Amino acid sequence: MTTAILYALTGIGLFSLALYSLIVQAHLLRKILAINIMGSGVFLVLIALAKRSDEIPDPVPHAMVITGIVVAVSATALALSMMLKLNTETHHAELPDDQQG
Amino acid sequence: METISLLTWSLDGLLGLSLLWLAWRALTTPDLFKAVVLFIAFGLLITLVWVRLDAPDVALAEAAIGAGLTGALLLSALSRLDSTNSDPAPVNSGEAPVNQKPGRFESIHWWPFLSLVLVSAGLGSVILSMPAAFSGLSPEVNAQLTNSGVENPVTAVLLNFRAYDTLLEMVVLLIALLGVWSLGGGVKHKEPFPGTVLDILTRLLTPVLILVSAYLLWVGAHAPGGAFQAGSVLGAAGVLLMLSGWQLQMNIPVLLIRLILLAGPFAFIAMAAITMMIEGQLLQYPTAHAGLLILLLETLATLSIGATLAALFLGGQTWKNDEESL
Amino acid sequence: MNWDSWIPLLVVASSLLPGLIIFSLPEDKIRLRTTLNLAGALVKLVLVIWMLWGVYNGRHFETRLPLLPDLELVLRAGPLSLFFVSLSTLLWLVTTIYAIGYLEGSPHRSRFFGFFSLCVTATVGVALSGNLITFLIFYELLTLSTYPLLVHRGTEEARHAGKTYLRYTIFGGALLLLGTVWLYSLTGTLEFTPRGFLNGIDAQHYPALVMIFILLIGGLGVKAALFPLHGWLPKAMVAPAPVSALLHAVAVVKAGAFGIVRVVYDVFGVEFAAGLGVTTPLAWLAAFTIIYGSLRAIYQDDLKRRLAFSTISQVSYITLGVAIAGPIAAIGGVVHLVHQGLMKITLFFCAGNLAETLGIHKVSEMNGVGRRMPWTMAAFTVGAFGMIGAPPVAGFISKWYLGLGALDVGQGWVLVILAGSSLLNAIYFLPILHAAWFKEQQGPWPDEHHFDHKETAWALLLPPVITALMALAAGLLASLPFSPLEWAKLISIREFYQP
Amino acid sequence: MDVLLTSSAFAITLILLPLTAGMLCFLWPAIARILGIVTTAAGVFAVAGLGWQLQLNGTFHHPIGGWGAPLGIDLYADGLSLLMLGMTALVALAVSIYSSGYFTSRDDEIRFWPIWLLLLGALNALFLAADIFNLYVTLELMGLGAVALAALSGGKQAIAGAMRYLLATLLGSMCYLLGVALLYHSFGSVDIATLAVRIDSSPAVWAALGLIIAGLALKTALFPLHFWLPPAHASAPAPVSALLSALVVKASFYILLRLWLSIFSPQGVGDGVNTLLGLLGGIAVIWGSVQALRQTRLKLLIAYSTVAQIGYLFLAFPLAAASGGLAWNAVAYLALSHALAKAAMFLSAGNLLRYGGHDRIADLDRVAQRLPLTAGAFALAGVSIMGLPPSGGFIGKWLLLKAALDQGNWAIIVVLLLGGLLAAAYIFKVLGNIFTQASHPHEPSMVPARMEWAALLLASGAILLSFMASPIFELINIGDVFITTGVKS
Repeated sequence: MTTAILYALTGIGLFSLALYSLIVQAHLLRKILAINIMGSGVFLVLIALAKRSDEIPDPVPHAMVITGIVVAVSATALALSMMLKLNTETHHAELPDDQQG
Repeated sequence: METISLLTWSLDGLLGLSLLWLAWRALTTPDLFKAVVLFIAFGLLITLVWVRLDAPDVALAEAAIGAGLTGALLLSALSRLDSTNSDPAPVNSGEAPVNQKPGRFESIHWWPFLSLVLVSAGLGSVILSMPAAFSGLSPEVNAQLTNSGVENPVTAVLLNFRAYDTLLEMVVLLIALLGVWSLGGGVKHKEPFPGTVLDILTRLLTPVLILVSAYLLWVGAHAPGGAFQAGSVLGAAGVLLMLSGWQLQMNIPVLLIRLILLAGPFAFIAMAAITMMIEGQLLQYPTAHAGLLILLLETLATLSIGATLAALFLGGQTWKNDEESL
Repeated sequence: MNWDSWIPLLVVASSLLPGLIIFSLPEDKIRLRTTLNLAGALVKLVLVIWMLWGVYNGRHFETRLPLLPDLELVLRAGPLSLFFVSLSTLLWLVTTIYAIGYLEGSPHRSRFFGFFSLCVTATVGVALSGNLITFLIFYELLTLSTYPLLVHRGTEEARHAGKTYLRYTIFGGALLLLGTVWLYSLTGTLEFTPRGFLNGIDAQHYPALVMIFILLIGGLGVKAALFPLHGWLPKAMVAPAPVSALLHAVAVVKAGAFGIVRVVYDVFGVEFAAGLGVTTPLAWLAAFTIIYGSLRAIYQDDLKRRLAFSTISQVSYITLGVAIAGPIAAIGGVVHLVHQGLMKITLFFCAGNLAETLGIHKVSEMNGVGRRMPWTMAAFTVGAFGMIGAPPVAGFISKWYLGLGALDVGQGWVLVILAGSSLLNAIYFLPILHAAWFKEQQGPWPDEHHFDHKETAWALLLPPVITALMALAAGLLASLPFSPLEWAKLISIREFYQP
Repeated sequence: MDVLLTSSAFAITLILLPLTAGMLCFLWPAIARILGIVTTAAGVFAVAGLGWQLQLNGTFHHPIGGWGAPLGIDLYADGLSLLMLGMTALVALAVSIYSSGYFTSRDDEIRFWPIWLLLLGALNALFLAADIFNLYVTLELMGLGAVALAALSGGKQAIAGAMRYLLATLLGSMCYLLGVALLYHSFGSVDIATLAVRIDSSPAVWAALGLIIAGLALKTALFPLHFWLPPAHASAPAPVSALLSALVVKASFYILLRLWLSIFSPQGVGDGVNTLLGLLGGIAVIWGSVQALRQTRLKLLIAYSTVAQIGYLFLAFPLAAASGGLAWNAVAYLALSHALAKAAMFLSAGNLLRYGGHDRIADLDRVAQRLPLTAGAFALAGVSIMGLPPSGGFIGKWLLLKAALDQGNWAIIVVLLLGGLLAAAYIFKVLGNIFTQASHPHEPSMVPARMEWAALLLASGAILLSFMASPIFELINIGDVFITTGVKS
């Protein structure tokens, strides 16, 4: 069980955990949190598997993850402002059909 | 196979488990504020993991953007949420909402839970079955590193080998900002007077932050750092200023703000077009002064990333709709 | 690329282009619209006559346009297609004149005449198509262009009739599509060839071919108003008179019958189809429809609904002629294609005149109408006698050849059907004539319009008289070289005796 | 050398021009309208130029930065991407002309044009990309842009629909990215051509296949994962729902098809998946059409019709293995004619909405007379959606039927015919009301002519497609993308 495999498995764990709560949770802020955690999970898998051999790790996944992080932050910003707009319109922070849930 | 001493193995195990535990707690605590704080802690912890996995560039980016800025965005959004239901149990229909109850087990929806356990087990076994030794593209990167104009392989990949990705990524930032602005007037950011401590702290910190960002930009060529990390530090400086009541957006002319926002993507596209004309290949820097061109691109990118991240933090109250002059 | 290979396309375009232009014309451009209409009809007539003369001298007219990688849009002027093209072109000219008179002053005429020309384009395309996919394309275009004409008045009743019409025709279209693609996947070609192109197929495909035959006939039967699929025709009478005249007497119904003739002769080949054993059940179905249509017609008080049911029964004569699988019966069936068109359009024109000038819609209101509108009723009488099968008018010839053909192949029972249906025709036509000519007019006409000294506008009066004369001529001058009968013989020889 | 006329010049302009124009619109909102139309018009010429070049010297290949495949990113264009680029250019031009009439208030204009042109740039970049991580970035760029536009009208439904759409598209991208990660770490490259050579059927490839297909199916709104599409497309402004239904949904399908053809199917990796996708496609066709039939609002009806038409595209997967290029040609043709027809439908729905103030199907008050061009556009587009001749949809349906009959796959034959009948039912439900009088006539407001002509030209494009089948198939098969037997270098 090298460190790479360990962290990759943690990444998978994060991915599934976040996917579960994305489906289950009703509050939009939690859904956005879940999306971010899911992103971190995927990035963890990407970088962990790059560290399998012991000499310097493969830089390409690192570049990919940096790009991914920037994309994630822009998506989060858009999601948050949309949540706020929905909140001002409907005084709820949940999607209409999740409200009773 | 690196000989796993007990110490490193336990450290990694601890880190991994605490990551999972933090994530689970962040997603299921009834109190939203606690959830956000836990998420920020999660971000910091994952920065540690990146360091552990020899990915310093990513650690820097994660610390600045992943934990820092996203946390700030979440907190500011949380504060602007309609006060009636930002508390844990939204009092809308009286009955206690299902997933808000702290009870641990009866609130789990069994069907998605089981399917996701299966999915993660499957993916886990796939990870285990992957070949142990794997070098990926690092030999090619090292071979071409000399004529990429920079020593730091990650920056080389980001700004030379896969520069096209970075170009599109700058546009992603821009389109996210346009999306946020097109959603229009959010709740006005009512900032009370920040209090003297924060005010003095900001006055001291901002120049330091700008210096750090410039250093990160410069050092990116041969050591971990680069445009994104520098830009996010600059953005953090902007956020700090705005939090401490500086109405930045009021006194900078609108056109200048837009030009700064467009500086990064525009520079990339101009560079692409020029290199296309001269070298016949998109984004093929003449090897002699590739380093210089990359540095130019990076500075402009840092400027626009910083401005965009600060603007994203401001969110709703757009600078654009209180001026109709153009 | 000599000139001959472009004429079929020109014939189709000669009504498509005016139609598209008319669509864009504003309502008040009456003069331009009428000239466009008539010019289109005349140009088409000239081209058709040119083709008739060319084919008579053995010239070959065919347009091939690339459609799919290995399938082409083929327009070919063979004897059978010319037969139907000349009918529809002639009657389109007459109906345009009638429609201009009929729709005087009514709204949305640009839209009406636009779809009217589109519909004729589709009919001519159906007639000239050289393979089954071209036929299918124009067949569906016919459905799409007739629907707006049906709902032209915009009343709730019209929309309802349109809905039923669509339910039948779209369903029929789906059957036809499935049959065509299945056939194509079995044989690899869809070209119409005299005596069919299925002779080379090995035996293990026969059950599939029977299924394909059922699908094709089902698809075509909707428009040919075969028994179970005829429900839409009586309801479609809610459309304005020129629509029900041209469409439900000539274009739509004939496209279905023509399709059945094409499928049996040029796809399966009549001997092959008989060998498959599919023609006899088709004959029974056609016979049943004839009797059923006539029976239903007797009880209809509304004049147009009675004519609609009579159309249902008359069109099945064509199917019967084809299904008897004998050369002489084929002549009877094919020639009835034209005769029934001429006679039925006369009846519908007269019904339109009665409705337009006197507001008569019911048979019971027709007492003494002969005295008030002598010319219209004279044309109606000629048409009615033709329907019954009385000698001088064309209807008699087709029934004569049908009977002769049936005897020739030993299908005696067909004679009983022919005699019975003629009797039923008499039962539902003669009372009308009796009421019109010999009964006294009781009370004022429901909605009388006066046209100074003429009985009605000349544009409404002339068309039925012309078509009545044509029906008479087709009956009396049957042996002339260019008569429908001779042409039908030419077709039948081509189908049966070609070495 | 005449750098201007080479295919790489055309391809690069297709990517960079919309991006720069989007930024310029952001900088000077006053010129946004003209710039938008000029850019999209130039886009059409660029695609034509690219097509001409592709015909001359085969597939277009451009290593960005000169680094070559595994290290750098490549741009690649063959017949399939040319088709998609052409589709995008045509619909983009029509939508731009339409939007110049639709968005009148300055505020809307400032918000619409920059995002739309950046989205157009993302679409062109996506169709030219040959690198699966690059596809992730373009997919994300397109997703965010589409969501921002979907939320443009600002109403309660629009924001909720856009939010659900954003969450769905982000989830889809995450699954796709995980698939990319697995592929990269198994074969050391993210370039499609290199992957096609190195791929073998290890468990990692199966997992990657599952994740990528799940992610992209969610973004293409295939049946069980289509919940987000109807509210998002129905509540968006008309030009936006046109480009969402016609282009954005097709882009993720294009990636799925591209990866399937070049990476997954040559190894016979996905035989079981074939039938699953076909099954889901079949259910989508039936379920989508039935839902469309039940709708009372026009835009929701059209949105559900998109769900159904997407199902048709997936029907070809089980047929493709044995039918060689036939099923894929049918899919390409269906995608093209659906894009034109569906865009025309949404634009005419926008006209009806602008004209009548509502889009309740029952009260479409005698529109045939008062908006003849829009009624004509809707009717022609409906003909193509139903698959009745003469239309592009008919050609696609004919080819699919032929492929299904060749293999005797009766389930798909029944689905195709039933789908056509149901489509006819809901299209004519609308057309029937267009002719008749509404219960209470109301005071209409006029619709600019260019908006009607944009819808009509698109719809007649869908009809003309029926006569241009063989030249288009020649174009599609440049680079033999559909010949799935041999492994291409």
